Amino acid sequence: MFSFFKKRLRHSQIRKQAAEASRGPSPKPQTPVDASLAKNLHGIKALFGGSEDFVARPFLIRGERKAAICYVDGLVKSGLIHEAILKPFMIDSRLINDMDPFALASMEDVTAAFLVVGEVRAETDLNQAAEMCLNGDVVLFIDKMAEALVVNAKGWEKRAVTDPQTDAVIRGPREGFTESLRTNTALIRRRIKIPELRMDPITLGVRSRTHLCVTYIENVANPALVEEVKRRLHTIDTDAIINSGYVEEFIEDTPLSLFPTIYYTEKPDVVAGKLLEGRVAVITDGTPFVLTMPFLFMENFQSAEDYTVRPPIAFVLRLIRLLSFFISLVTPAFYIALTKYHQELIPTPLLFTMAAISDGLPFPSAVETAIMLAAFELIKEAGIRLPKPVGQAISIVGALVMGQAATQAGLVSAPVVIIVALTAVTSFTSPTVSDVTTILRWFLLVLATVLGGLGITLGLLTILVYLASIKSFSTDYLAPFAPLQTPDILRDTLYRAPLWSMRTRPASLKPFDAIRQKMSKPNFNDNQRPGRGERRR
Amino acid sequence: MNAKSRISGLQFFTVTACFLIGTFLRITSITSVLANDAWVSVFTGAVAYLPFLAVFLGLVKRYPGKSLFEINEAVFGAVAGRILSCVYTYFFTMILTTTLLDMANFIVGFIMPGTPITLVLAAFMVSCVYATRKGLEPLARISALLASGACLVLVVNSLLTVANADTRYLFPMFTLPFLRYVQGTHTTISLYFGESIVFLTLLPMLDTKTDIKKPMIASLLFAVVIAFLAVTREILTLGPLLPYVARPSYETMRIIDIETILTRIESIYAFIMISLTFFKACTLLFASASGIAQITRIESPKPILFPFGAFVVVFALQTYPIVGDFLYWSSNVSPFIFTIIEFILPLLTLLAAWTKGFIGSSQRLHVKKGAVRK
Amino acid sequence: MIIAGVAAMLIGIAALDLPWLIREKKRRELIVYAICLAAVSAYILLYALDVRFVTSLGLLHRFFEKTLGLHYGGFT
Amino acid sequence: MKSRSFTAYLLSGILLCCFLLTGCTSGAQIDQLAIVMGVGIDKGSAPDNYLVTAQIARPSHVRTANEGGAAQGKPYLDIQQEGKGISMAMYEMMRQMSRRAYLAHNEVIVISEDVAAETILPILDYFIRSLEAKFTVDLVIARGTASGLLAADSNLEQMPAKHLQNLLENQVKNASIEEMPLYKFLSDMLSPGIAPTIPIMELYTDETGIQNARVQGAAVFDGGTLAGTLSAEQTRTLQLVRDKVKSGYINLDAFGSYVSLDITHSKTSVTPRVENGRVIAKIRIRQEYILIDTGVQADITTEDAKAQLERLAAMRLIQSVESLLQDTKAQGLDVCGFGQMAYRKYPRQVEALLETWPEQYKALEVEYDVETVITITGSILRPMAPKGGEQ
Repeated sequence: MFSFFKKRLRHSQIRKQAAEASRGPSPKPQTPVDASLAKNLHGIKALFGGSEDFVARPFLIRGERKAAICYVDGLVKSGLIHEAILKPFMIDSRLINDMDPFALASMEDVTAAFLVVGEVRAETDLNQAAEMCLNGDVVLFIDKMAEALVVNAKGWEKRAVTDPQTDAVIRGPREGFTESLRTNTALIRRRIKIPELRMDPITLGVRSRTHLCVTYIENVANPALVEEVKRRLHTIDTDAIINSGYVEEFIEDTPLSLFPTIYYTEKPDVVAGKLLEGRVAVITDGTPFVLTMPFLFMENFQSAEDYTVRPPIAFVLRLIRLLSFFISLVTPAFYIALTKYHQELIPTPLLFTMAAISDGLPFPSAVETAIMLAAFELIKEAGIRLPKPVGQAISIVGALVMGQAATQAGLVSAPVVIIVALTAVTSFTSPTVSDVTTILRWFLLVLATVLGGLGITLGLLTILVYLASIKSFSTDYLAPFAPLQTPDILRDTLYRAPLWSMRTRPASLKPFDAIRQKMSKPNFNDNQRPGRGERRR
Repeated sequence: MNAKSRISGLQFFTVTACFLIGTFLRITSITSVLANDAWVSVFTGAVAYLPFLAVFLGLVKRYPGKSLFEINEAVFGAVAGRILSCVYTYFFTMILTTTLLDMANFIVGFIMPGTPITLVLAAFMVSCVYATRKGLEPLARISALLASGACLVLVVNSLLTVANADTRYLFPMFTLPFLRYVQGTHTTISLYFGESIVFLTLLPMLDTKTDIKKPMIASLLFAVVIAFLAVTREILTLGPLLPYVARPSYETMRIIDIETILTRIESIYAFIMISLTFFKACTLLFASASGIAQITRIESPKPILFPFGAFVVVFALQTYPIVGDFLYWSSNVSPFIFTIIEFILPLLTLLAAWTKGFIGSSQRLHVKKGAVRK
Repeated sequence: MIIAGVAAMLIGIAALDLPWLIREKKRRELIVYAICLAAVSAYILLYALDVRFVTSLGLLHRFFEKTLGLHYGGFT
Repeated sequence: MKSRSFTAYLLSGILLCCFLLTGCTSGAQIDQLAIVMGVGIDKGSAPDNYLVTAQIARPSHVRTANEGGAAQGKPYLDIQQEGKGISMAMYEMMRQMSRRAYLAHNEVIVISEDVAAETILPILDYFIRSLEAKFTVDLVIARGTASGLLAADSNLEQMPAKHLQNLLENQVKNASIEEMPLYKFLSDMLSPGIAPTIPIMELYTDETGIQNARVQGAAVFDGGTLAGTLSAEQTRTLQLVRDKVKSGYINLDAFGSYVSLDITHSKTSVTPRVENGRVIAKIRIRQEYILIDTGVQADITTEDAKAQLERLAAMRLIQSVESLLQDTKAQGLDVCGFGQMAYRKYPRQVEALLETWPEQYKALEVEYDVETVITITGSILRPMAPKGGEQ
C-alpha cells in the first residue's frame, strides 16, 4: 500500500516537469522595420507565408517615391483605404504643385500633411506591424523610411444588435451584445455616460490574441476588487481564448465547484446595473456574453425584469424563482423518502390512490424515479442540441412517450411522472442554476433512498455549508443572508425595495462610494399642505 | 481554521443563539421531573446561572481573545495547563457523544424505527466532519439562517397547537416537593446553560477586540425566551400527560390534527431539530478537535478531524448500547458531572488567575514602593 | 457487521489525508492519527467478538452514582 | 491542501453512498403495507384475551378520484384474531397477512361495552406506546360487539371506520357529544377530580334492513373502568357545563304550543369555592337565542312574552343541569370535573378532599346564575296572521 502512495507522488512530479518543458511558441524576436521597402515587404510576406487574404499593394507617391500598404482583406473597410490613403498619395499629391515626395522625412510629416484618417500610430517593429494587420489595421511602408504607419481601418461583417435569446424580458430593453468588442463597449457606454467608466484593454491567448476589456466605474467599484480581477487575468497564460467561458474558468474562485461564481449575460442594461452596484465586468472579443463578478447566490434569482416591474410583483416573481429552485432540487428525493419511510405524512385518501396504482409496478419507487429523471435529462439535452424545428418535435414526442405510454403500460406510476414533470418545469425558471440542480438532485436522491428524511436533511445541510464556504472575489457567496447584513436583505434579495428607497449600494461588495442616491419617498399629491411641502424642499 | 477567518460580534451572537436553541428545544429531563411547573425551572435556572456567567466573563476579561485551552496554559503553566485542557477536551467529547446518542436514539426510536443506529451516527458524523473541516466561519455564517429557521418553525408549531392548548393545565402551581425544583434548576444550569462554556474555545476566531459581553448575554436571554415558549407550549397541550411522555416536544407535534392534510407532521419538525443538533455537533467537534490540537501542539486541527470523528462514533456506540441507561444517566447523574466541570474548574482557574495577578501586581507595587522610597 | 462496515468506511475516508500528511512530514498529526485509528479498530475488534466492556463514560457514571452517591432519585 | 480536500469530499461522498446502499433500513414500499382504518376490540374467550378486529383498506377496491374504476367487492376487509393482549393478537394477525399492518392512518378504536366494564387501560397503553399509531385517534364504546359495529355498512362513506369517525365529528358540530381522542382521555384520566366520558354507539336496523350505527349517549369512566352511562340528553347538558356548546336549539312549550329557540351564543363559566370543608360551585350561563319556529299564532314579540320565554328557557337549563347532577351524584361520578376545577384553584384545601372525592361530590352544592336573551325573532317582526286575526 505504501509503495502505491510513493508511485503516485513521483508520478505527479513527472507530469509537472513535462508541462514546463513544452512551453508554447515563445514570442518572436524583435525585427526592426528596415529603411528599404523591398526588404520590409519581403519580411512581412514571409511572416504571412503567402496566405491568400493578405494583400501587399505597392504604389508610387506622386508617381515618384515608392511606398506600399499591407492589410488583411475582409478585416478592413476597403472604401476607407481607397479614399483616405491611396487617393491622397497617388492623386491629390499630384495636384499640389510644389509637393516633393522625397521631402517627407518621417511618418509625422505624412500624418500631419497627407493622411485624413483618424486613428494612426507609428510602429517600428515588423512583427508588431504584422499583428496590427491581423487586427484589421492597414500598415503603410514608405521607401527609405525606417518606420511603418499603422492606420485603423477596422470594418468587418458584424452581426446587428439583435434581441438576445437568453433571459428574455417582456418589458425592458431588447438590445443584446454582439460578437464585436467595440459594439459591446459602445452599448455599455450609451447607458453609463460618465468618463469614470473605465475600459482597460488586455490581450490574452498566445495564439488567439483575443482582446479583453475590463470595465468598471472608477469611484464606485472597490479598487482592491479591480486589482484582483486584473491580477487574475494576467495570470492566464494559455494558447487561445475562444469565448468568455474560457476566461470564466481560468479566473473563478472555486474551479471545480458546481455553483457559478461569475455571472454571464447578454443584456447591456443588466451589465450596466451591475457595474453601478460596484461590480466589475469583463468583455471578451468574439462572444456576446459579458462576465460580471463578483457573483452571489441570490443573483441567480434576480432577473432584469424585476427592476422594471412594480415591487410587489417583483417580490412574487423572485419568490417563485427561489421556491422553484428548491422544489426542483428536493422533490424527487422527498417523494422517495415519503413513500419509503414516512408514509404517515401522506394524507389517507392520497395513500389509497398511490397504493392502488403501485400494486402491479415492477420497480420500487426509488429506481422508478431515477429512470424517469434520466429519461427527462436525455430528452432535454436532445431538445436543445438539435436545430429548432427538429428540437420541438423531439421534446413533444419525448413528453408523450414518457407521460402517457409509460403509465398505461404499467412501467411507471403516475405520481412519479408528475413529480418528474414538476422537477423539469421548476428547473428552468432560473437558467444559471438549472445545471446545478441536475447534479445535486441525484446526490439527494441517493441519500433519500438510503436514509429517507434524515438523508435529505444532512444533504441539504452539507450543501448549505459548502455554499457558505465559497467566496466569489472575496465576497461571501451567500452574502446578504449568511453574514447577515440585514439592511441588504430587505433591499434587494427576496423583496426588491422600491427604487427610491435604495440609498446605498450592497454592503457585501464593499463599494468605494456607498451612497447611490439621496432620494426620498416621492409624494406629489399632498401639495395642498404647504407646511409639509416647504420643509421637504 | 486558518488564522484569517474572522467572526464578527453579530455572528458570535447568532452562533451562540443557534447552539443554545438547539440545546433548549430538547428539554426532556425537566418536564419529566417537574410536570406542569417546568417553566419555573427555566427562570430559576437562568438566575442561578448568573454566577457561572460572571466566572465566564471574568475569564474572558482577563484573557481577551484567548481560547479556554490557552487560558489554562497561561494560568497553570504548560504541563498542568495541558492536563486541565485534557479534562476539558474529554468533557467536550462527552457532550458531543451524548448529543449524538440523544439524536440517534430519537431518530431510530421515533422516526425511522429499524434503521441500525450505526448508520445514522456514521452519516451524521461524515457531514459534521465535512462541515467542520470547512472551518468555523461558514458555520458561523449559516448559524443566522438556522436560528431564524428554528424560531419560525417554533412559532408556526405553537400556532398550530394553540387550538388544543388549555390554560387550565398550568394549574395547580407549585404543588411538587421542593427537591424536584432543586433538581430542575440544577439540570437547567448544568445541562443547558452550562454548555455555553464551549464558546470559550471560539474566542480566538473572533475579530480582534470585539467585546463579547453584550452578544453573550443577548443570546442567553434569547435562549431563555425560546425555552420558556417551548416548555409552556408543551405544558399547555399535553397537560397531565407531560411527565409520562419521553419526548414532549415531539409528542406535542403529534396532537396537531387540522383537516386531513396537516396531521402527523411531526417528522418534519424532527428534521428541523436534527439540523440544530448538526450545528451543535459541529461546534462541539470543533471545540474538542482544537483542544486536541492545543494539547499535541499541532497548528490546525483540520487533518485529525476525520479519525477523531470515527473515534467519537464508535465511542458513542460503545458507551450506552441500551437506551434506558442513557436516559437514566442524562437526567439523573450527568447534572453533577457537568456542574463540576462547567463551574468548579473555571472558578479555580479564575481564582488562580486572580492570585497570580495579585502576586504579580503586588511585586509591581513593591517595586514602585521601592522606587518611591529611593 | 454493520458497525464494522461503517467504521471501516470512516477509517477509509480518514486515510485520504495520509499522503498529504506524509509528504509534509507532520510528525504530530500522524501520532494523533495513529492513536485514533488504533482506538477505533480496537473498539471494532472487541465489538465483533462482542466482548462487553465498560467505557470511560460508564466508569464515570458508576463512580458518581455508587461511590459519591451523587444522583437524584430517578423520578422519570 | 486545497485540491487534496476536494478529492477527500468526493471520495467520502461516494463511499458514504455506495456503502449505505447495502444497509438494510426500515423503508417499506407502499404496496407492502396493510393500511388499517379501524380497530375493534372485543372480549376474548379466556380472561385477559382480546379478540381484535382490524379493518384493512383494499386500495384497488376503493373508489378514488383517478379515472380507472374501482374493482368490484367491498373496499375493506375485516380480519379477526384473538390473543393474550393486543400485541399478541396483532402479532398473530400479521402471521396470516401478506403485508405489515400499518396503524398510522387508523381513524377510530372501537371498544366493546363488556371489555370497558373491566378496564381499557391495557388497550390504550398499547396504542400510546406504539410509534405508528395516531395520537389523536378517536375512542368509541360499542354497545354490543365492536366487530359488529365495525361491520355496519354505511350508505354515504365507503368504509365503516370512516363512517363512524365522520358520524362522531358531525355530532360534535351540533354539540351533542364530545369527541374523545386518545391523548385527551388519558390526560383526563390521569388528573384527579374528573371522570372522562367516551361516546357510545349502537347498531340499529333501519327500515331498509341495513345495519346502521348511531351515537347513543356517553360512557363515564372511573380510572379506566366503565362506571356509568349518560343518555343523549345528559351528554348535551354535559357539553353545556363544559362550555363546549357552539350551536344547538331549545324546544319550549309555551303559550299552548311549541316555541323553538336557536342558540346563537353560549358561555358557561364555573367558579368553585371552598366553604367550611365543602366545595360549592357557582355556574354562570349566558345564552342568546333566535326565535326560529313557533306553533303559537299570537304575537309573542311583546316585551313580557319575550321575558316569559327567557324565564322558561332559564328554567329548562337549570332543570337539565340539576337532573345531570342528580344522576351522576347517585353513581358518585364527577363527570363535569368540579373536583379538578376546585383542585386547580385551591390546591391546598382541596387536596385532602380529593382522596374521597366520590363522597364529597355527592355533597356538592351548586348555585346558578343563568341569563338568557332572545335577540331577534328571525327575519319577520310579527307572526303573519290572516286579516281580521284577533291581534
